[in-house]
Amino acid sequence: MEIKRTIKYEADRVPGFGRDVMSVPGCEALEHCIQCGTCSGVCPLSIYMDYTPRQVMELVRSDFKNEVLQSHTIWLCASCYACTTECPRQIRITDIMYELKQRAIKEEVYPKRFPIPVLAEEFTKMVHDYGRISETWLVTKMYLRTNPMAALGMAGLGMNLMKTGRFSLKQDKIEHREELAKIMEAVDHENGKAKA
Amino acid sequence: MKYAYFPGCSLKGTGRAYEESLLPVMKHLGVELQELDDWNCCGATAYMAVDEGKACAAAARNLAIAEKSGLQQILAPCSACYLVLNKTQHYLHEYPAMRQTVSRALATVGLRCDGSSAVRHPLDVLINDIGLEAVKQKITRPLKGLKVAPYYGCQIVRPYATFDDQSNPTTMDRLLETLGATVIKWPLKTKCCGGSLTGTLPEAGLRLSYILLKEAIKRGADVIATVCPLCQFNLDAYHPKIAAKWEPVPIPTVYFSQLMGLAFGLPADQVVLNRGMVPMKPLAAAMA
Amino acid sequence: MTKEWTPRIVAFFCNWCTYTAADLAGVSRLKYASNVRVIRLMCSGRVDPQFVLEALAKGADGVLIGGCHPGDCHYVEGNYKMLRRFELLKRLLADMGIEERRVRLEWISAAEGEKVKTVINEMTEQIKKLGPLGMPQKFETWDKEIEHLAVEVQARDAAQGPCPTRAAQLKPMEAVHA
Amino acid sequence: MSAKKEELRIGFYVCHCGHNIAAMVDCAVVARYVETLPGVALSRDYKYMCSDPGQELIQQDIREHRLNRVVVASCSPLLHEHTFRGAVEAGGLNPFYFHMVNIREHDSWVHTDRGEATEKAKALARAAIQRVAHHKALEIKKVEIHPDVLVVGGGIAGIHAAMTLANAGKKVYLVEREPSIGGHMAKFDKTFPTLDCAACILTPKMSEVGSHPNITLWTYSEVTKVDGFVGNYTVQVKRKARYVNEDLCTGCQDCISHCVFKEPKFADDFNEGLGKRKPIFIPFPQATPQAVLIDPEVCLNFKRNKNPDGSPVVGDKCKKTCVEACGEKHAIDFTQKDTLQEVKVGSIIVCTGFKTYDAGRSPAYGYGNYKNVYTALEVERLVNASGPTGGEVILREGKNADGSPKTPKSIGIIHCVGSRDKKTNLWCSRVCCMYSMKLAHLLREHTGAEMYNFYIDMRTPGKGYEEFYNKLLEEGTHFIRGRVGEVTDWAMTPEEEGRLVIRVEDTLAGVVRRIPVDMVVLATGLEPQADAGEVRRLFNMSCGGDGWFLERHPKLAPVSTFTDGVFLAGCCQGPKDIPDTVAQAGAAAAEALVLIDKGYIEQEPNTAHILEDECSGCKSCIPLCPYTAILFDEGRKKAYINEALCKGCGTCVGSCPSASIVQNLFDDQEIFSEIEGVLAYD
Amino acid sequence: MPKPKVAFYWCASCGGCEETVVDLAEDILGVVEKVDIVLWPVAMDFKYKDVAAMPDKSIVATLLNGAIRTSEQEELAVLLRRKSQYLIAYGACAQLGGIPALANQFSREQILKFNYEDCPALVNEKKTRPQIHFEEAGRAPHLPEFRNVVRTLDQVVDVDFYIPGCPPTPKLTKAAFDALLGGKLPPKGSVLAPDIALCDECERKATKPTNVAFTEFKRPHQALADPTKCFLAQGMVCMGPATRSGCGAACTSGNMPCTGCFGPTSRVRDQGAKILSSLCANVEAKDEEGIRKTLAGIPDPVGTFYRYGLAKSILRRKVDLAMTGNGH
Repeated sequence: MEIKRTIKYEADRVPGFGRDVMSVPGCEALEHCIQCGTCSGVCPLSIYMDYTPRQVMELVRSDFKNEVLQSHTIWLCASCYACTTECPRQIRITDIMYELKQRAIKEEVYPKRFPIPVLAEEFTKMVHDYGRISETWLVTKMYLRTNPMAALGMAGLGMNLMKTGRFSLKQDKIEHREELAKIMEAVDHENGKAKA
Repeated sequence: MKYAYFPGCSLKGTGRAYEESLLPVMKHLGVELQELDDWNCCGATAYMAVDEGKACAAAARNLAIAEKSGLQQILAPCSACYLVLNKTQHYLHEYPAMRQTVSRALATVGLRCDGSSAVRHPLDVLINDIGLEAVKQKITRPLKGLKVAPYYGCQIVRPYATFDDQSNPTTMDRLLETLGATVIKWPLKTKCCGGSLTGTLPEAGLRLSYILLKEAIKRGADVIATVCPLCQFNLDAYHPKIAAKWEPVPIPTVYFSQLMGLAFGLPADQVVLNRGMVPMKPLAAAMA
Repeated sequence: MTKEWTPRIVAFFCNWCTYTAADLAGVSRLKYASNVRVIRLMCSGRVDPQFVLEALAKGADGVLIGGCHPGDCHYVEGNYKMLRRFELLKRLLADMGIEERRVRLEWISAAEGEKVKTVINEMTEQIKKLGPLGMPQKFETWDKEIEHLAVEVQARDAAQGPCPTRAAQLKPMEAVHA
Repeated sequence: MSAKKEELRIGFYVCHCGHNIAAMVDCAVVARYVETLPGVALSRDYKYMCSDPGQELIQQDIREHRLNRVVVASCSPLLHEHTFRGAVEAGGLNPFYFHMVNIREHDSWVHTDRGEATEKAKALARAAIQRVAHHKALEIKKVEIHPDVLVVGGGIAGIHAAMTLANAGKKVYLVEREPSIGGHMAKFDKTFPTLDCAACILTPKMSEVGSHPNITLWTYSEVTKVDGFVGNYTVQVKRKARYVNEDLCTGCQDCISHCVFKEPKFADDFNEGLGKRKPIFIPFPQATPQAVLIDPEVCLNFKRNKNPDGSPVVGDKCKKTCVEACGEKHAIDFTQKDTLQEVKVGSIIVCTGFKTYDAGRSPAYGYGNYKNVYTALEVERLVNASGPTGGEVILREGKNADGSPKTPKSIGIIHCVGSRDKKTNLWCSRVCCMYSMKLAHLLREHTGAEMYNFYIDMRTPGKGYEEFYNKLLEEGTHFIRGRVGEVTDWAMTPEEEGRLVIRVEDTLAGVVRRIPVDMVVLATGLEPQADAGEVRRLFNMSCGGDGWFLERHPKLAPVSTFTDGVFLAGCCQGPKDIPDTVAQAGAAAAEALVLIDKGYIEQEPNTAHILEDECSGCKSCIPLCPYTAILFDEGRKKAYINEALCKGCGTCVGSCPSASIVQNLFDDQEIFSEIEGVLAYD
Repeated sequence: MPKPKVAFYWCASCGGCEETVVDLAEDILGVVEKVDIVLWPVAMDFKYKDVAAMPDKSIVATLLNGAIRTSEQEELAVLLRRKSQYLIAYGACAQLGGIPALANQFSREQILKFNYEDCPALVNEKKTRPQIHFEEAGRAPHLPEFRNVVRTLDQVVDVDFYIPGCPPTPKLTKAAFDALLGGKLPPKGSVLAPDIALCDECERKATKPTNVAFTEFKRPHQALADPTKCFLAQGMVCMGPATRSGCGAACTSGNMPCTGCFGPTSRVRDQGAKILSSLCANVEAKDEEGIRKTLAGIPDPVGTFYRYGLAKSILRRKVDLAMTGNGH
């Protein structure tokens, strides 16, 4: 039997983290959380999570930044918004999850070789480069970065897609890619992240 | 009636059956759709997870293009596009800081988005603009005897849509009843299909699709009708894997627009049942 | 002035709803900007447009009128009467060059302590953006062009005896009245 | 004008209110500042002005320093204006030579910068000093109080208030909308935490009301109009036609058994629709008055169309077996019409109660969709021995193995349905935790089922309440801390097949659970009555943002309203349990007794009057008065105000185009100087 | 015994007030008999220096009409104040600012630009504006300066009495002379007219019902007014209820609503605010939309309610107007 100490010291907290998250648009209502568990109760994926959504809410509010950003929970959120709709305190839990994902990516603390953040990154990159998504290429890239062997398991699916005429290797692009790039750059600039 | 049309990436890719069936149906109903000029990806759920500001700006570029076109209404059939474009509208209205960032970013390329256009879903347009009476008039082959499980998925009614009830939407039910189909009552019509998790985390994602398919069969449905390219993909494409993991749950999933095409008696190449991986036998039987 | 300028707002609150709501805000220890001075009236219907003008002329940068919600007036419909006056008063003020946002009519029920706070803070912010109205200073500036009159008169007075301007009194007058 | 004005000698007092004011306002600075203002003879700061020594100080100063005006800067005038006016009067000055400055609620309690708060106090004080110079000596008006009382609503609150007053020898009109008094309490089976039978404790009180010589009981009636003011209300009551003469009906119910409908066929409201009744019926066995009534919507003797006055058309199709059964009593009268009655009362007690939250508004819990989802009120009737099933808990849907109607083996009770939710009602309904436990106990007693209670927080703050919780824990009731996500009927496992599944996070265990049950009970919260808005207007009361009637002060005047002579009791003011309701009803009755026994009420002399010589007779003011207190003297061609009718709103004053109307205490001069005063800071 | 000296002077005015003096008709003879007119530029030839040479307070009363707009008017006001025992603001312009004070809605620059550049009826190719210094042929006369603000007389010098009206009535004028000569003057600062609103003497008063509720406002040119019925009862803005009486209800007798030239009663600080309060409170609509619709019938509240009283109103002048310095 392996035993593990689970005590939390004040030093484990990152004071201000909770307030900081709550200051982001869409995340304000978190301060009203009464820990009722409705979010977990309606979440279709809560059964796989290391912390239930309710626990994530409390960890955020109590400034346990590391626990939250390293949790699987935020990557398991499928953005179905069931929690947001049902929350009796109208906390936009889905949007808080988005915010936590962003922070985890920025701080590079998400679980390595975990396909979800990789997919998100590749997706974003593809939007930057081409303005549109080619699902085939996106999935291929994700598998190459996370688990190349699993890609082989997808071969059957690829065949079926081809049979039904839904498989395409063409990368769709928009005409004014430079326009989109400029907008993105401007957003960075606005947010004080101008390219060095 | 004329709308700006935002197809989104999926409707040009794996979800092409949605566009291929929706466009003829809308045309048949006298609705003119004008595809947005040089639209870009809405950002979907993935972009929001990386950078909210950029996600909004990317989506807002589409809104700005629509505003420039002079068309006040944007038709967004894909659930993710519909949600993201709507969410962007909300953010622009509710958060002045976001509005400022986005409008300054758009201004660098001479675009302007004042959030004046309305993002609409085809179900909303069919029920509220066109009306079921007009739909009824076009029916030549009522879907008598076809038992359909209406599946709305998550993102079209939650959290921004106002055209239907968030917990118990009924617009598609009413549409299907108008088409002559028997609508199956089931409690899963807004449950998650697994979304992108079917690809990234099959254990969790596929299980959700499996539950949906199994329950639809259990309740006696012949076919599942959906409004979202990702839902359709998840419920259609993974049958071999689901069968291997749990049990075979053979039931086809089609877009509501395909059922409309059938009922309108449109030619096969405008109903594109051939795009489905699960055999469409029940449909054929019902039609016979 | 060493301190940062803060707007002066005069508020006319009805006794039954808004004044009570402001009391509630106090009892609830809500915090709001300290630049509002509340004058209690029995009903928003008592608010004479002269009060609003007088407050502005005497140095208020904004005027807030608080009454019961429509249909809730303790005196049946006093608040409607204020609403009607307010509609035209706003236009009149606009024509006189006073920004619409300086004068505000709000329905705040006795239970809405929170709204007192929000409205006052919001209004304070809005008026901060508009800057001072400063009517007393304006009057002074306007009358600068006739300041010399007083000086001239004074100079002549020194030479020839007093000539009253507005402020001074004429002695023989009183004899006549008596 | 020319009369020599008495020299102004104002006394100013700034109160520390312990630390309440002094912590944020530098009282000494304020006092020193005011001392410099013209007309101020004396300026002091003092720890507690409202204390006896504080009041004594004012009186002494008036005498010793010949003060002729007094200003006190302390708390809200709504709280202590009366106190200080009393002190001023005791000092030998007219009480209206006084003005009060609110530097607590409007200053020290709401600001955070001591410098700014002190500046504000100075400005407000200066305004009062300038204002009080214009004050005039006024006389207090006395209004006589009519000794009769109207009690609106015949639930436990109304019953108790009416009984208290009647026992004190006062005449009471008790008006109830339903055909019987009793309210929600009459529907309950047992009451928590003592588990005494609701009917056993309520029925005796109901019949006492029915027979009390001092109580005029009007059931099936509604108040339609209220005119007048404290001491002198004229109330119009609509008495709906029951088609049975209450005075002649003995309650024998022969008519019911002889009705042409052999079996009860129509949904029975008292049993929450779980039972059936006939067109002629008595709401429930213990109903008071013991008189039947006829539902014209379903009675065969009425046609489905309406007369122009809205009353149903009497037909002649039915055999009228009821009339036959009634025999010589002749109690049944198909020609009865709604009537309007008018009564004069001096005070009114409003006890209009609550309604329960409509569970259909929370679709996730499946009420209306799944038959075996019940509301708590339905379960009260279901477990009641005189209920539709005779106290047997049988489900709406399903069969036992032996083919008999299904009895539940496991039951889930969901707390807080519609409560503590921003999308529905944010408040805690206060009684649901306790009644949910009561129902858990009763259901277990009746069925032996496994009981699950799903709660967010257990709230048991009452005498014997926590002990009751303990008892339930001992009984083996499962308490799961978690707000239920959904109630559904799709099965994941064999034991879930054919049952209702509750999906919930067990937040204390930290896991998500699926719990199959046979019956779900929704502990719906309490809401203001649907027509609370109209009722509020009728009695000129206020509502809080949540819709409950607003008390005059949450602590110190919990049963008074902002309208003198109108009092509140029971759940119409906010959710509460039976003991609190009864206590409040007693308090409201006592408040009414105070008015009646004193015989008169003193009225603020803030009325308006027209300056005779100055009025041009333009009539602009006349339509503005909501009390028609302004009249036109055709002889002198001028308007005049009947001060007995004037309530002092000042609307006519603010509107008089030639400023020829003056309001006591709120004269133009007084307000102009207040404006100048608050703005004259540097 | 020498006859008491009396002076008449005019500033920014139309001349109507002077007409009233003439309109005293035969009564003027009575007046002239009793007084010695020492200054009356409109009728008699006196020079500034004649007045300046008089000893202080040697004039018993000066009736000054017109608002004060120029430096010259200011100077005369000061001079006459000095020379007179009683300075009487004569007529609406001197008392309230009058019609000229409507110009307080515009800046000096706006006024000069319009009148010397933009006015369509103007020929002024060089866009020459009035000058205060001007040199030609070795002469450099000082000309009056056009001020930024129109003022009432009492905003410039101390005033003893006011005779209201546009123009004042001969009756009030004569009564004032009688009081003056008979030594029966009211307290200083009084308006020499009844302190009661116009309705008191308006014949239409009886026709006003006690339940007027306005659903629309009509302007005089938009409807044919019933010659006997109260204008307000006909939905026409009449300033009568907010205006001092004493004119004998001249306008309403002539089938025109009162426009307020007599100014407010003594208890009112702002005539416009008061009539606004009264009219609006009696609008029938309760919803903002309905209220707005009804009040749309008063398109220019400033021009309507302050037709004569803008300079004397609480705000005096449009508040955001620029002030320009001396020299045009």
